Amino acid sequence: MTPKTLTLQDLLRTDFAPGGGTQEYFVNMGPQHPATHGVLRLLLKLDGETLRQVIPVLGYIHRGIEKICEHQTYRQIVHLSDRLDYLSALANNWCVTRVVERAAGIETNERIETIRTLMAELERLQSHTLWWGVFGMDLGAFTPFLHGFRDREELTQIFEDTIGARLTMNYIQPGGLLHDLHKDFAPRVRAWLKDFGTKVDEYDRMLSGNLIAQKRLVDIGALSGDEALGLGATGPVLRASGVPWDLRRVRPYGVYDQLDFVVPVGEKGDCWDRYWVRIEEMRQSLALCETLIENIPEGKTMLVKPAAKIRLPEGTFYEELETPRGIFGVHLHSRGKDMPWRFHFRSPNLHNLWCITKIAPGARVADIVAMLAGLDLIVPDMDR
Amino acid sequence: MAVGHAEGPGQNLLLTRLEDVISWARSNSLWPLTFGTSCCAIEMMMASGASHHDLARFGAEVTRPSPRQADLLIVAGTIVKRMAQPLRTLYEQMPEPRYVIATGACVISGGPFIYHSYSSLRGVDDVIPVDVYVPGCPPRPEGLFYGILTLQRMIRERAGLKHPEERRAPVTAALPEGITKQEIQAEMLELFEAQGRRNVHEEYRRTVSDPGAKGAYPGRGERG
Amino acid sequence: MSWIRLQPQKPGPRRIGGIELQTVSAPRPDSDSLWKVALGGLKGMLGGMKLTLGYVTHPSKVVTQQYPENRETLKLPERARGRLYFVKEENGFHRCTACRICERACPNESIIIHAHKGEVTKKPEIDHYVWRLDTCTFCYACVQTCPFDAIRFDGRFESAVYDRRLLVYNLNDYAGPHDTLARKIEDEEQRASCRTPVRPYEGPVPASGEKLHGIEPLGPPRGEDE
Amino acid sequence: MSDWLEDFIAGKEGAELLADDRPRSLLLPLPALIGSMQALKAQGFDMLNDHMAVDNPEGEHIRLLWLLCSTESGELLRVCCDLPRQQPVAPSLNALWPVAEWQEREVYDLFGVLYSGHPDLRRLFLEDDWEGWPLRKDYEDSFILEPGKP
Repeated sequence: MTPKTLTLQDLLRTDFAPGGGTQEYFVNMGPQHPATHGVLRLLLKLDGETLRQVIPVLGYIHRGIEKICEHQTYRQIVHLSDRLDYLSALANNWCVTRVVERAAGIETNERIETIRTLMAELERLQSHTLWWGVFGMDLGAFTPFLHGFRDREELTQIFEDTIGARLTMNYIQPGGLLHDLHKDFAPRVRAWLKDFGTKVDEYDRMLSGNLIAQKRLVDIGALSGDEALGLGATGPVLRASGVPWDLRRVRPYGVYDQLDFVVPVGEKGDCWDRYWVRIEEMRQSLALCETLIENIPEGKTMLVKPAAKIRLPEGTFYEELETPRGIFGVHLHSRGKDMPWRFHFRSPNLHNLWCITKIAPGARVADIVAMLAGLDLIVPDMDR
Repeated sequence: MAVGHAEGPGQNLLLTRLEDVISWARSNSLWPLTFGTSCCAIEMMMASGASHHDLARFGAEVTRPSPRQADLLIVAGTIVKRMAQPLRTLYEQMPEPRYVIATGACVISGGPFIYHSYSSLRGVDDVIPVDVYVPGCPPRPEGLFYGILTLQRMIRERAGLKHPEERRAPVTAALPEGITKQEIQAEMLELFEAQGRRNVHEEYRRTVSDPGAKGAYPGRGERG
Repeated sequence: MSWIRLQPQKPGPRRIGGIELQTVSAPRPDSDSLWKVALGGLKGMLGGMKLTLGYVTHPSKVVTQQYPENRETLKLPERARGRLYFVKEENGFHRCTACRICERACPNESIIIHAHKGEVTKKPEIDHYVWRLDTCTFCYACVQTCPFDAIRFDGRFESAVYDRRLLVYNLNDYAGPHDTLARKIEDEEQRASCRTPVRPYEGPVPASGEKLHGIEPLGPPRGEDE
Repeated sequence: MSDWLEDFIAGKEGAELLADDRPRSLLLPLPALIGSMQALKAQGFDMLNDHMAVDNPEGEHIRLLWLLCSTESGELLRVCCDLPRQQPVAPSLNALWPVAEWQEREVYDLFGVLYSGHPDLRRLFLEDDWEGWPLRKDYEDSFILEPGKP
């Protein structure tokens, strides 16, 4: 009697996957993985090389900031917001400041608002240069990392001149700014902006024009506008999907209503669009900064005594603004004390993250790195 | 400072010299693990990868994503309860001899999250032994370099070939500015006396001669 | 040459959120034939390499700073937040009135003030101004709120140590009245005697012997040579 | 701003406009929640911007807040709903806005609010075996360090 022969397909069908088909298995990505930029853990359900499902597991850096905020005065909360999305620390500061100022009825002057806008735009450039460098590194090109970080470092030093800190600024505070601008600030920023104009073109030559990079980005991880809205995505991720939702234009704050810029949008919402939207945003921010730096009015930079206690009336307040990664919002529930009853952050990264559950299934496992890099996630902001 | 275990019994000149060479080589080829959880990780990246600071000048630019290939763990960013277990696993996967630098207030003591937080660890030395503490929030890249230079000094002066696991914590080697070793030692003796221990000096000497004695060193966590 | 500098497409107004705003759309990189793909890939790679290698011939563009070697010349911004210090007058007196405003402003109790009522001056005088570098977040609130300009930050950043318990500092070098208070004491001898010297480092049990949160008292160093 | 909102709540029992000015807030009774949310989505509120909860131990209730945003009109609207503190159960809005799935998991994680019809109600940030709901005001944990108490 001849022995029964089997093929590999039979084996897979019979022994491992009783329902037929190939076997699905789970692979852990993170919490310590160089491409997750921190401690994000993704459970990937794979069928061979194909992704079937992505389950994000959060909480590896959940520090309970919202609980700590309930025990801090409004001025102290500003410094905690630095530690959420540390690459847009100034925008976070500004949002907390805005909600407190709005609730307390503090009026600011034109100089303060202009400097805040300028700083936020510079930080957008700083954040995008870092993203660009890391994006290149995630795709396997190390040179962008060096270039992006080089340009970022110069901007960091400019910030350090004025603010005194490199990353966690605590600069925009209720009632004004921590310091006035340093005397070298304007000339240094002008020189940097002039220099950076050529650098963005360099970026384009180096990575955007690179066919290998294009091949890894185009048509990978497409997300339609309706899906992005339903998933709560904001910022460049939403705009890349074709929805030009930019709070700087839709609901202007600071001095954005006096500025003119266009909103870059994508069409398909794939990784390429997300990449290009950010590159184009750099160019727009560059032009904004060039306008702003020439038009800083005179005035005081701190209107409230720093040691003065801020008490807010009872009520729930909300403010939101556009950080480099999307809409950062602050809910403040006050009971009339000098500390909030409940403080809640609407973090853009937490909402952008869920796009990965939509765009990843069906793609190859190697593409998930490009998708993650395109979403530009900051994990401590998600976990809070 | 005395070098290695040169004055210990049973050690000859050749071995001592070899130890020196190996320690020197070790200290100049630290391979850090790419491990960062939050803000300090950005400054660590600025220090290690970016061109302005460039960690490569210390032979430590080969950041490795795998703990099996790394011997320096720079803990950059808050560690919460949930991350403590993976961190310990990472540490245990690293080959000996391994070194740990704790950067930033969160890692050293909990920093901004020390009070009222239900999940942040208050000091990573509850989980893994730490060799060098670099304060800052986050420390500037030069500050991290100083930490790495401090670690290199520790490796050159302390880690022995015969006792790779016994990495004695030289409390009094890197001192804050304006403070002498004698001041610290006097402080310790005073503390011992204040605790009402008998034979203070003898106890002090015993703990020095027998570093492994249980309860001799009221430090946090184990060393090794 | 569309792959070198991708121009935005279809500029035009779009309506969203009740307003009209100007938008531009992303270009789609296209690559049809295999030859074009191969040539484009090569060109893209060479372009990148040319840029990178350009730094070899332009060493002035190299930005690396030689940190440990340039310690003497390294100039930090004057507003850099590295280490907190007590401002001292010319006569050696500090300015701290022990008003505790900085202690209250500190978000995580990194500043602990121990004060007593002076025998001569009958006003609060500082015993120990404890600053915990291990928890300090450098938010600048203490310096910002200090009404007397008694504390400031400087740029000293070389603070790495082997033991976290060494990161607790006493900022004052004497216990006693601040400058303005001391000037009111007319007797020269009395003024000198009201200053009790304080060691710059008194361990993590700095003033009253109480333990600080999360920090064990300093024991003998393990394995330290005598 | 049109007063469509007043027309909107006119037919609903127990619904009221809260005095908060920015953004406008609408307090709905629990039974009317799902229907109103469906109507609001049809009204053009296509973004569920955020979802959070506020604990109110004196009033023995937990207030849920949804922040809706319309990309058509640019309008923000806050919808509130009070739940009993002992048995907080709310309907899941997952079918209307997919992002609600994760926002609700966060509120469940930190406040212990249960959502009926939720496909995957797990803790979001904390471990599955964590006890208690940390952002409730009466949460007690021996791990938490209070300043001034060594």
